[in-house]
Amino acid sequence: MPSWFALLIFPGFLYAVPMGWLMLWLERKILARLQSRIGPPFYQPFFDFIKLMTKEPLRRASGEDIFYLLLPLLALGATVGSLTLLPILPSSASAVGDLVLFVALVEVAPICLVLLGFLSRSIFGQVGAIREATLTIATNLPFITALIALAYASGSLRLMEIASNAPLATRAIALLALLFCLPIKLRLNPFSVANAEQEIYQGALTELDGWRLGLWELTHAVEWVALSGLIASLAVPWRSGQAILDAILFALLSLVLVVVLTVIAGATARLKLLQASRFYWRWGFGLALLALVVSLFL
Amino acid sequence: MTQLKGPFLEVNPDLCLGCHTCELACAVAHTRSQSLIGAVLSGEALTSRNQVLQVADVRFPTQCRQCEDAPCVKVCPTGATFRTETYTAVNANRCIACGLCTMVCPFGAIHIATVKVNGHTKRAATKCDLCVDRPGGPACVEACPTKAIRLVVAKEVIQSARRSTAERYLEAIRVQRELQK
Amino acid sequence: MEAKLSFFVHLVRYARGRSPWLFHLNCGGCNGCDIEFLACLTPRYDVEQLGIRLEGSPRHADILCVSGPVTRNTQAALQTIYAQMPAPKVVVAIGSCPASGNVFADSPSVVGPLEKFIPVDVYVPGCPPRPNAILEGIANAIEQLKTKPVTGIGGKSHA
Amino acid sequence: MSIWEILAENLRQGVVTLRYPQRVPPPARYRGLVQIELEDCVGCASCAYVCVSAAIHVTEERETFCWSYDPAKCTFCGRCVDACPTSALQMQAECPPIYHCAGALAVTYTRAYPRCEGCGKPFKVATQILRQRAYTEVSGEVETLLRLCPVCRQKEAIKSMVEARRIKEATR
Repeated sequence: MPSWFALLIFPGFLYAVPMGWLMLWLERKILARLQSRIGPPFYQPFFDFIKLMTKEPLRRASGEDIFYLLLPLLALGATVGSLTLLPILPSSASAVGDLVLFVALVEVAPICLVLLGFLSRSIFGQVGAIREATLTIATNLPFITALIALAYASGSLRLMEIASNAPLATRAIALLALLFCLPIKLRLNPFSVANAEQEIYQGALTELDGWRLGLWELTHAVEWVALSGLIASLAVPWRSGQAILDAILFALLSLVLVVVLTVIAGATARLKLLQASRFYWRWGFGLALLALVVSLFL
Repeated sequence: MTQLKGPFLEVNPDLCLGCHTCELACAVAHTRSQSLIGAVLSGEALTSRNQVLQVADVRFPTQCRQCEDAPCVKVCPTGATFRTETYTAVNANRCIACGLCTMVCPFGAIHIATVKVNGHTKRAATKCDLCVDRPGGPACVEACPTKAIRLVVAKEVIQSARRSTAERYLEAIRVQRELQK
Repeated sequence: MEAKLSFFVHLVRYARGRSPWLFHLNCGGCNGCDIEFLACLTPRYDVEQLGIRLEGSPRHADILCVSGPVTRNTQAALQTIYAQMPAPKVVVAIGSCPASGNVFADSPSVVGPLEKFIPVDVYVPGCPPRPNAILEGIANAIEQLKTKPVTGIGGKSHA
Repeated sequence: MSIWEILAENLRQGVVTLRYPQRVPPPARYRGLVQIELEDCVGCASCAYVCVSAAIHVTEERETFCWSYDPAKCTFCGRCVDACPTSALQMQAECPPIYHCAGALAVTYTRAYPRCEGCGKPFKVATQILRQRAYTEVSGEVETLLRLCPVCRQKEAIKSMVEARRIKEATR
C-alpha cells in the first residue's frame, strides 16, 4: 500500500476526519443520554468546525501570528501522520515507521498545546499548559512502559509484528495499561484538569479563536482516532487479508473504545492534578510494570 | 340602634352672609403658625377645608359631615383616611393622593390639595377635621360673624346600625322628593 | 464561480445557525436570571439540542448572554469581553435588568442599561424569564447571527 | 445509590428533553405583561405608587390622564394588580414576547376624564367596583350624585338641606 494512500485516504485524512467527528459526536451524545438529555444532532462537530473556520480572526502581534498558525497545523499533521503507522491492514505502511515514531508523533499535539498555552500569556492558558505538561509526564511513564513490554514480548518495534506476535497475557495486561492512559491523553473527565472548562476556561485553549480553535478541534478529533485506533489495532492478532473487512473491524473496535471511555468519563468527577498523577504513577505504572515482568518471564 | 357619638358642624342658612370668613379662618387654623401673617411670610399654602358656595340665592359653607361609616374610609387603599371615636380623619403622611375618597364622597367634601407634611410638600387629601387639635374648638365656629355655624353633638340619633351617615343623607333626599310630589 | 461562492455562503450561514456557542456574563444582577439560564442546560430544556455549548472563554463564543444591570465594576469587564469575541457575534440581554436597570436603576453603582456600552440584538423580557423564553431569545439571536456577513478564513468578505 | 446505578436509571428513563419549539406552558397564575382595561381605570395612580421599579407612570393633564407602562423595567411582581382599587389591571398568563429594540414593548394609553353632568367639568369619576366598595347598597341617588363633580355634589347637598329646612318649616 503506498504511503500517500495511508496518509490521505485510509487510515489518514479522509477516514480520520469524519471518523473523529463521529467520535466527538458519539462522546457528547452518550454523555447526554447518560444524563437523560437529548444531546447534539449528528452533524454537530462538522458544523462546529465550519463555523469556527469562518469566524473573523483576531489580529495578533506579527511575531505571535506565525506560531498560532504553525502550532495547530503541526499538531494536526503529526497526529494524522501517526495514523499511517497503525497496523490495520496486512499491507499497512507500518513498514516505513515503527513504535518509536508513533510515540513521537502522538506526543507532538500535547507539546504544541503546552506551547500555545505559554504563548497566550493568559493566566488560564499558562496554568492549563503547566497542568498539560505535568499530566503528559505522568501518563507517558505507563504508556511507554506498556509499549516496551509489548515490543519486548513480540521481539520487534514494528507495530505490525507486535500486533501479530505478542503473547496473549502480555498483550492483555499491556493493552489495559494503555487503556488507562487514554482518558488523560484525550483529556477526558476524571483526568481533565488540563482543559477544565469551568475552572480555567479550557486551559491552554482559552486564547485560541476562530480557525485556530477549529484546527485544534480537528486535531483533537484525529487524536481520538489515532489513540483508540492504537488499542483497536493491537487488540486483534488476526487479519483477514481483505482490506475492507479489516478496516470495518478496526472501526467498530475503535467505536467500542469510545463508548467505554465516555461512560467512564460520564461516571466520574474531575480529579486534582496531584491525584491524577498519583493514580498514574501507582496504578497505571504498576500495571505497565506487571506487563513488562510478564513479558520478561513468559 | 347605634349611638352617634361624633359631633358635626351645622350651618343655619338664614344667618349665613356668604362672607367667606370661615374659609379664611379654616385655612389659617391649619397652618403651622396659626396666623395669616405668619403663613404668608413663611410661604405656606392656605387651603381651606370648607367652601362657601352659592346655590340660587342661598349662600352656604359646606364641609365634611363626619360620616360614621364613611365611604372615603372604605375605599382608601392605604388606610390614610380612618374613623376615630369622634370624627373621620386623614393621615396625610400615609396618603398617596390617589383621589378615590374624592370620587366616592356623596357631599364632595374631600379634596386633594398641596400640604406640608413633616417638612416636605406633597399632595394629599384634605378634609374638615373639626379642629380637634385646636384648644378653642372649630375655627370657623369662632370666626363666623353671625354665628351661623355651630358644633352639634348629637345625644342620641336612632338609625339603622349598618347605614352610614351618607346613606341616611341619601334617604333624606329621597324622602324630600317624595314629599315634593 | 458565483454558484460555488453562494454555496459556500449558504453552508457557512447554516453552520453558524447550527453551532452557536454562548458566553454568559453576569453584570451585577441578582443571580435570578443566571439560575434560569442554567436551567436551560438541564436535561429538561437541554440547549445542546440546538448545538449550543456554554463556553468559558469569550474568544470561542458567538453569542454573549448578559444578565444584570451594568454596574460600575463590571462595565470595563463587559466591554473587554465584548471586544474579545471574534466577529460574527450577537448580544442577548436576559431579563429586565440589562434592558433598563430594573429595580437597580438610578443606583449610584449602576451605570447601565446595557445598550449604552454594547449593541444589543435581542431582549428577553422577564424577571427572571422562563427557560423557554431564554431559549426562544437565543433562537432569535441565532437568526440574527445568520444574517451577519460571511467572511472567509483570511478575513476576506464574501457576502 | 452508586453512580453506575444512577446512570443505568437515567438510560432506562430515556430522554426527558423537550424538543426546542415545544414548551412547558406557563402556570395559570403566571405573571406576565401587565394589561389595563382602560374603561375601568380611574387614574388614581395607585399602581404607579406601588411599582418598585418605576415601570408604570401616570401623568395627569387637565382633561386627560396617561397610563404608561414599560415592560423592560417591570419586575413582574404583581403589586400593581394587587393595589388597583378598581381591578382594571391584570397580568397575562404567558411569557412576554422577545423584542429587538429597546423600549419596543412600552405602551402609553391616554384617556379623557369623564365630564360632570352638572357643570361639564372633567373630573375623576368612581367606577362601579369603587361604588360597591364604598356603599353597602348602590342606589340610584348614589349613581346620580357620583356622576357629578365634587363642587356640584356640594351644591346638591346645599340644595337638599335648604329644601329639608323649608319642608320642616312648612310642616311645622
